Amino acid sequence: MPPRNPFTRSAQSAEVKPRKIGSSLLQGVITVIVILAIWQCIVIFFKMPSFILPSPGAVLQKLVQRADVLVFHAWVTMQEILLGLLLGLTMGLFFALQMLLFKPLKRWLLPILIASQAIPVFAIAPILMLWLGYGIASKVVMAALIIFFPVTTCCYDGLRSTPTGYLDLAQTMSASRWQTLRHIRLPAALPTLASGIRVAVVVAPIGAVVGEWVGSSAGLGYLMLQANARMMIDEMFAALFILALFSISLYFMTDQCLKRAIHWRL
Amino acid sequence: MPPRNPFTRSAQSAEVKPRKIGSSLLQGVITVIVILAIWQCIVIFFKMPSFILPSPGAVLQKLVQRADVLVFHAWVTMQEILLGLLLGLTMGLFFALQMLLFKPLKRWLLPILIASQAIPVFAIAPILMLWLGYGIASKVVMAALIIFFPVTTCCYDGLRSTPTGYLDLAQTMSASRWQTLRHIRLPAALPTLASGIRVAVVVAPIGAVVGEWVGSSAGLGYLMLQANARMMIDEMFAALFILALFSISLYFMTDQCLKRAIHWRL
Amino acid sequence: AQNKRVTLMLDWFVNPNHGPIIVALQQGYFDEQGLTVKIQEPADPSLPAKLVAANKVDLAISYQTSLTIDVAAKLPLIRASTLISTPLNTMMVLDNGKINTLADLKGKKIGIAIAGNEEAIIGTMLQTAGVNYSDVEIIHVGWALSSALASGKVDAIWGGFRNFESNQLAIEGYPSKAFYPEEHGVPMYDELVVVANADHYDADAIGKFNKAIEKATAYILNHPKKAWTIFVSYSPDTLDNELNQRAWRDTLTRFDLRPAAVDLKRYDEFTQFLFDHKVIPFKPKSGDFVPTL
Amino acid sequence: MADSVLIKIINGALRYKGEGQYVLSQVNMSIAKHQWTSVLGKSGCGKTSLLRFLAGLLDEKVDWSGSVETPLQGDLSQHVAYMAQQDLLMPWLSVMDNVCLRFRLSNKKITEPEKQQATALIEQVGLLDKIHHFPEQLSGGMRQRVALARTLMQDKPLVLMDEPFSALDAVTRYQLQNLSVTLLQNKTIVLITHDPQEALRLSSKIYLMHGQPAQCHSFPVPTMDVPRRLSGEIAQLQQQLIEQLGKNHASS
Amino acid sequence: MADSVLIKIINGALRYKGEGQYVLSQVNMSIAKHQWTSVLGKSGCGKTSLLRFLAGLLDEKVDWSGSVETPLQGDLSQHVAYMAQQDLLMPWLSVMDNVCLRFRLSNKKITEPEKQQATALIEQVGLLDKIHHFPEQLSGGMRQRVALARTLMQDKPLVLMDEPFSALDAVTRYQLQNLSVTLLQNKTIVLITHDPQEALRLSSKIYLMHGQPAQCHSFPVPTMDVPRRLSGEIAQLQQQLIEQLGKNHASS
Ligand SMILES: Nc1ncnc2c1ncn2[C@@H]1O[C@H](COP(=O)(O)OP(=O)(O)OP(=O)(O)O)[C@@H](O)[C@H]1O
Ligand SMILES: Nc1ncnc2c1ncn2[C@@H]1O[C@H](COP(=O)(O)OP(=O)(O)OP(=O)(O)O)[C@@H](O)[C@H]1O
Ligand SMILES: [Mg+2]
Ligand SMILES: [Mg+2]
Repeated sequence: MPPRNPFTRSAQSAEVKPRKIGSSLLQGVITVIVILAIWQCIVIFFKMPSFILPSPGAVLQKLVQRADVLVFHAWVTMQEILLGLLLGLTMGLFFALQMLLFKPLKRWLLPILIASQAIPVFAIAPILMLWLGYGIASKVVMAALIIFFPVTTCCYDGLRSTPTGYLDLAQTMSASRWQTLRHIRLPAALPTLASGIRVAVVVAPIGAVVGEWVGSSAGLGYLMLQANARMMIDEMFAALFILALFSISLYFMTDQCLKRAIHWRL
Repeated sequence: MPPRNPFTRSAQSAEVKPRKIGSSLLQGVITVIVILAIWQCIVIFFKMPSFILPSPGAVLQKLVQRADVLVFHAWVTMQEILLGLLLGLTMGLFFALQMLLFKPLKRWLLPILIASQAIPVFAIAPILMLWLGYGIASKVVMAALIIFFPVTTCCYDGLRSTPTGYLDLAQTMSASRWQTLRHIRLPAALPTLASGIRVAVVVAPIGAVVGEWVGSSAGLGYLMLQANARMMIDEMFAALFILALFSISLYFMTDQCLKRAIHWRL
Repeated sequence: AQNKRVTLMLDWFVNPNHGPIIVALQQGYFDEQGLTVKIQEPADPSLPAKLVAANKVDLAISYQTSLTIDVAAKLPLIRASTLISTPLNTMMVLDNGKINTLADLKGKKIGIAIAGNEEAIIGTMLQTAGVNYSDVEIIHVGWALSSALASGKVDAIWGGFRNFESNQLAIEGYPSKAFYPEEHGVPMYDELVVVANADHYDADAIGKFNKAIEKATAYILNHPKKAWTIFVSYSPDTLDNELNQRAWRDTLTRFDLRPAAVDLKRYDEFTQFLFDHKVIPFKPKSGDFVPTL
Repeated sequence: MADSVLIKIINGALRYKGEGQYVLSQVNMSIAKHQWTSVLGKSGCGKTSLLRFLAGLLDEKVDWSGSVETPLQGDLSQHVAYMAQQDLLMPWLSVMDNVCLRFRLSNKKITEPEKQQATALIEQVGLLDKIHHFPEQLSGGMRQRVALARTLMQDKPLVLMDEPFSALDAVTRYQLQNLSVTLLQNKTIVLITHDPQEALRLSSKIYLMHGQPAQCHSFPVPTMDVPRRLSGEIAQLQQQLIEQLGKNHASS
Repeated sequence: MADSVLIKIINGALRYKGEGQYVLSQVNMSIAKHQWTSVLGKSGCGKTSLLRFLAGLLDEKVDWSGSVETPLQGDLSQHVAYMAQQDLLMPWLSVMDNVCLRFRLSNKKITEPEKQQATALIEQVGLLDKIHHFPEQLSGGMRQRVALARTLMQDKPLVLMDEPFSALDAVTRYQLQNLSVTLLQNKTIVLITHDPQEALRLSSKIYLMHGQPAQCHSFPVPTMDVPRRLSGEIAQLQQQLIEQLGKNHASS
């Protein structure tokens, strides 16, 4: 028979089998090129002066030329990002569980979490610095701080919208709260939680960079400030470019894992 | 019979009937007090010098004393936030639909969206200035930019994980893509989408503030920077306080609406 | 006749350093010259120069150090006038007997807000005390210069203004000591200059602008008290506080009496200095970016 | 004759992608126009798969060989109304809206007579008092009845029903069978059921599926018009049918 | 006697919160220990509600009046194994893991003999070849069988089954009924079914629910031990039962 509505099909197959690593690598390459192309277009059509938006060419050149420096700073930031992710995800999960398990606690906890999101870092920079110093801690915390709210929200919403039937079943099997959580709610929440994680890995890098502005002696954020101060805009964009690469590759790696992990549908 | 596992119960009732406005107002008040209390404790126990973290008392005083100024700037920022939310949510929904409807497009679009998230605003501040100028536009765009990724992600993940049975049904009713989207996928995605919206309303204010750093002559962000530059830290925290209030009240208002709107479970 | 419209972007929010401009504005000196000056305040000091170079604003306040770096980076900028003709940056330490000479900074932490010239200037200053740049730990503390010092997280800060941070610390109860770059091997430079676009600048307008602030500067020196009230009247609720009052007092003596005056040699020396310390890849000729209008 | 056959399946074989063994092989069926055709078979033998395939829901999930002939124009699945084994009620729609889902999904605006038709249908399945309730407030059988009503609201020439009465008590079931027969006149129905009596009451043709992979054989039925009343003959046939099913079961 | 009654419901009345009318009223039941008790009734009359209530799943969803007496210690729901009308299989667990869900949910580590028991059970419900498949790869009947196996894995004194065989063909149903009877010896079973024959085969006591709000009356059954083979007597009883159901249906 002739193929039918391709819509549902594609949507299904998306879930059914995760894409091959190879193709996703290819995709990565393609997209980098696309981004560069768009960038170039902007430079050309908007007649951007190079000290505001340098051309990709110039930036790539810097990328090669200053590879050693960039790699060093990138490595520093990378560590901050990964640790930040670790901390942020655990925090997010933890808070979500807290709010779920101790309902009253939610009323008190939630607003504080929210407030923590609404505060621009520069305002509390001195405090952060006072408590966390200029080491890696402040960046990790910033990265964690910036991601843990999306994680908490998605995780919490996922956990509390478990199909009631499953919960009933668990109840008749006289499962403890913890067991129900671990074996019913958590798996059932994974798809929603996944969204949270996807967002997290993308915004974590910016958290780290912001942390580096608060205070640092290395890292891509530091490098950017330096380059900017010295009007080496192309170098700044080289750093920016790496940062974007981090986010993108982190996203697609996570995406692959999540797709593999979540093979079912509710 | 004696009550059973309170866990599933509380979780259920949460969905079943949304809390009364009154109680949630009360809650709001309580939590504000809580925050102030914690704040005071920090000040006392960490012996914070007032130029790093002023006492709530001092801030509240400023709050009253400079009410007129604060209200003015708050009003400006409020507009930016709301417009930003509007723009960001529509953008998020729009991109999610794009990626869903035109699968190939996703490969190209997504990485660009991600990159847009990974770029610290200060780096592209001049560009924004060139394009958006000094007016409200830049702030609205910033707010939108910062929220639309969580929205896109949650929306997209929600839309593509519709229970296959529903899609099959739609298909046998030979529904068009659009109809399936509108009447099956969208409602089914609402719970996940809700998470995205919750995150959005909370982070939108900071987006507006960040936008105000790019360049502005009014708004809470402007006020903060100025106060900070003049070492009027208590005034800065007064602005901060209002900003946090925005986020919190926005969150709870949205939460109420969403709870009302989403009365079912998949 | 129809007034010329001029947009001027400050380097930061209005503060005593901008005294002459504000006074000129309040006193209508610009009007007298047939100028309508529109003031904008950025949140990021590196933004204004770029916008001038992009011909988005007519004039911007920048620093000679930055200007030199920018010009060396091929930004089409010129110095239009000088606002404050001595350095304001200082190396600041707490006045608690711990650090009495630059030599004491060996192995200590120095907090900075990155401006791109730290290595050159701090390095030079330390050299005069026989300390190597590599012997100190440089930390970017961004938004928290003075609180970093006050809270003891760093032993010294570079980049604080002698007329501002010092007072700020004093008010908070942290008396500080300052080491001045010009006294420790760093050539003299203009702290605050006004820059214009090299390709599109309007010499006539700049001339009028300079005239206006020259008059304002004179007025300030003649009537410090009155000038203060005029300055504050620009925005009473934000400007009228003790910090600004103190800063005003310390800034009076530093306003350039001849904003239009050009001293090419002075500029060349500083350019040489930056070049020697590899802050800039080549030496732009001061004649090119410090035109005599 | 050829004209009176709506669907002819020849040597159909079906295997789920990734699965080793075929679910169906050498399935030959001819589904007569405007008639009820019943399919019986052991649980898990492939009835639903066959139906889902006809409804065009398995295209990229299975490997299919064999041919499906039909006089219907274009894509078969466009002419199908499918009632799945699980009542797929939208939890966010009331009973009424679920029954009228078809109108939401095709851009058509719902007209007054159609509204009345829907209400009447809901009444006939005995849920008038639940018309504004939501699915989670309904009992299992009620949900199934709503699904039935929803299917009856679609008018497509070919109606595929997968155990539509399984969750109903004998009496309700009996009533709804009659209702379906009346409402589905001059439509072609393929009915999956586990209830021999049901098959014998309603269908003018019965296929038994058995074996692994499953084939299907037709089971002779008298040529009275449906719904048949339970006569001695029917009772006898029922006995045979059950025995036949038993044999198949043992054999596979 | 009193001792041989496991649950005694006296004047039970049940109403869903927010709903106007009662679903059950004046329900009196006594469920005999180690026996099968069947509940039949029109679709939507309140069977599932009653069962869910006994399983303690409705506590904060319904208003209940009346008393439930039981010799069992503490909370009744702790002694219950409940098989719902919908097979609630976890989509992320394989058949094996679904059957062994109980062990995941109680901190107990699963022992080797228990593993073997599970495997045996899966074989007995005829799904050995699907043991590592996931629910979405199973047919409706298969899913129900997995749910049955899962229920049989729990050993609780009281087993509540809501139409456990509804999606199965006659033969498979017959086999699984026998299986259940053997495996559930000296357990107390409450069985909801729409199949009079099933009720008569298995249960030592039958309740018919009817009316709105529903009451229930017991239907006399012979005192042979289950599973009964279909004799003339049973056939006769079945006829009576069907008629009775028909009457109730008409009356309500
Ligand atoms: N969650 C609920 N909220 C409100 N009413 C409900 C709810 N669940 C069931 N009801 C109502 O209670 C009545 C009995 O439902 P129940 O599921 O017990 O019927 P049943 O006897 O199991 O029917 P069936 O044989 O079709 O499963 C029905 O009228 C139904 O509408
Ligand atoms: N999505 C799937 N992927 C793999 N195998 C499947 C899938 N769906 C069904 N099967 C297999 O196909 C066979 C037939 O399934 P089907 O649902 O057609 O049986 P059925 O005749 O409908 O059984 P029942 O009467 O129990 O509903 C079963 O062995 C089942 O395991
Ligand atoms: Mg089936
Ligand atoms: Mg029921």
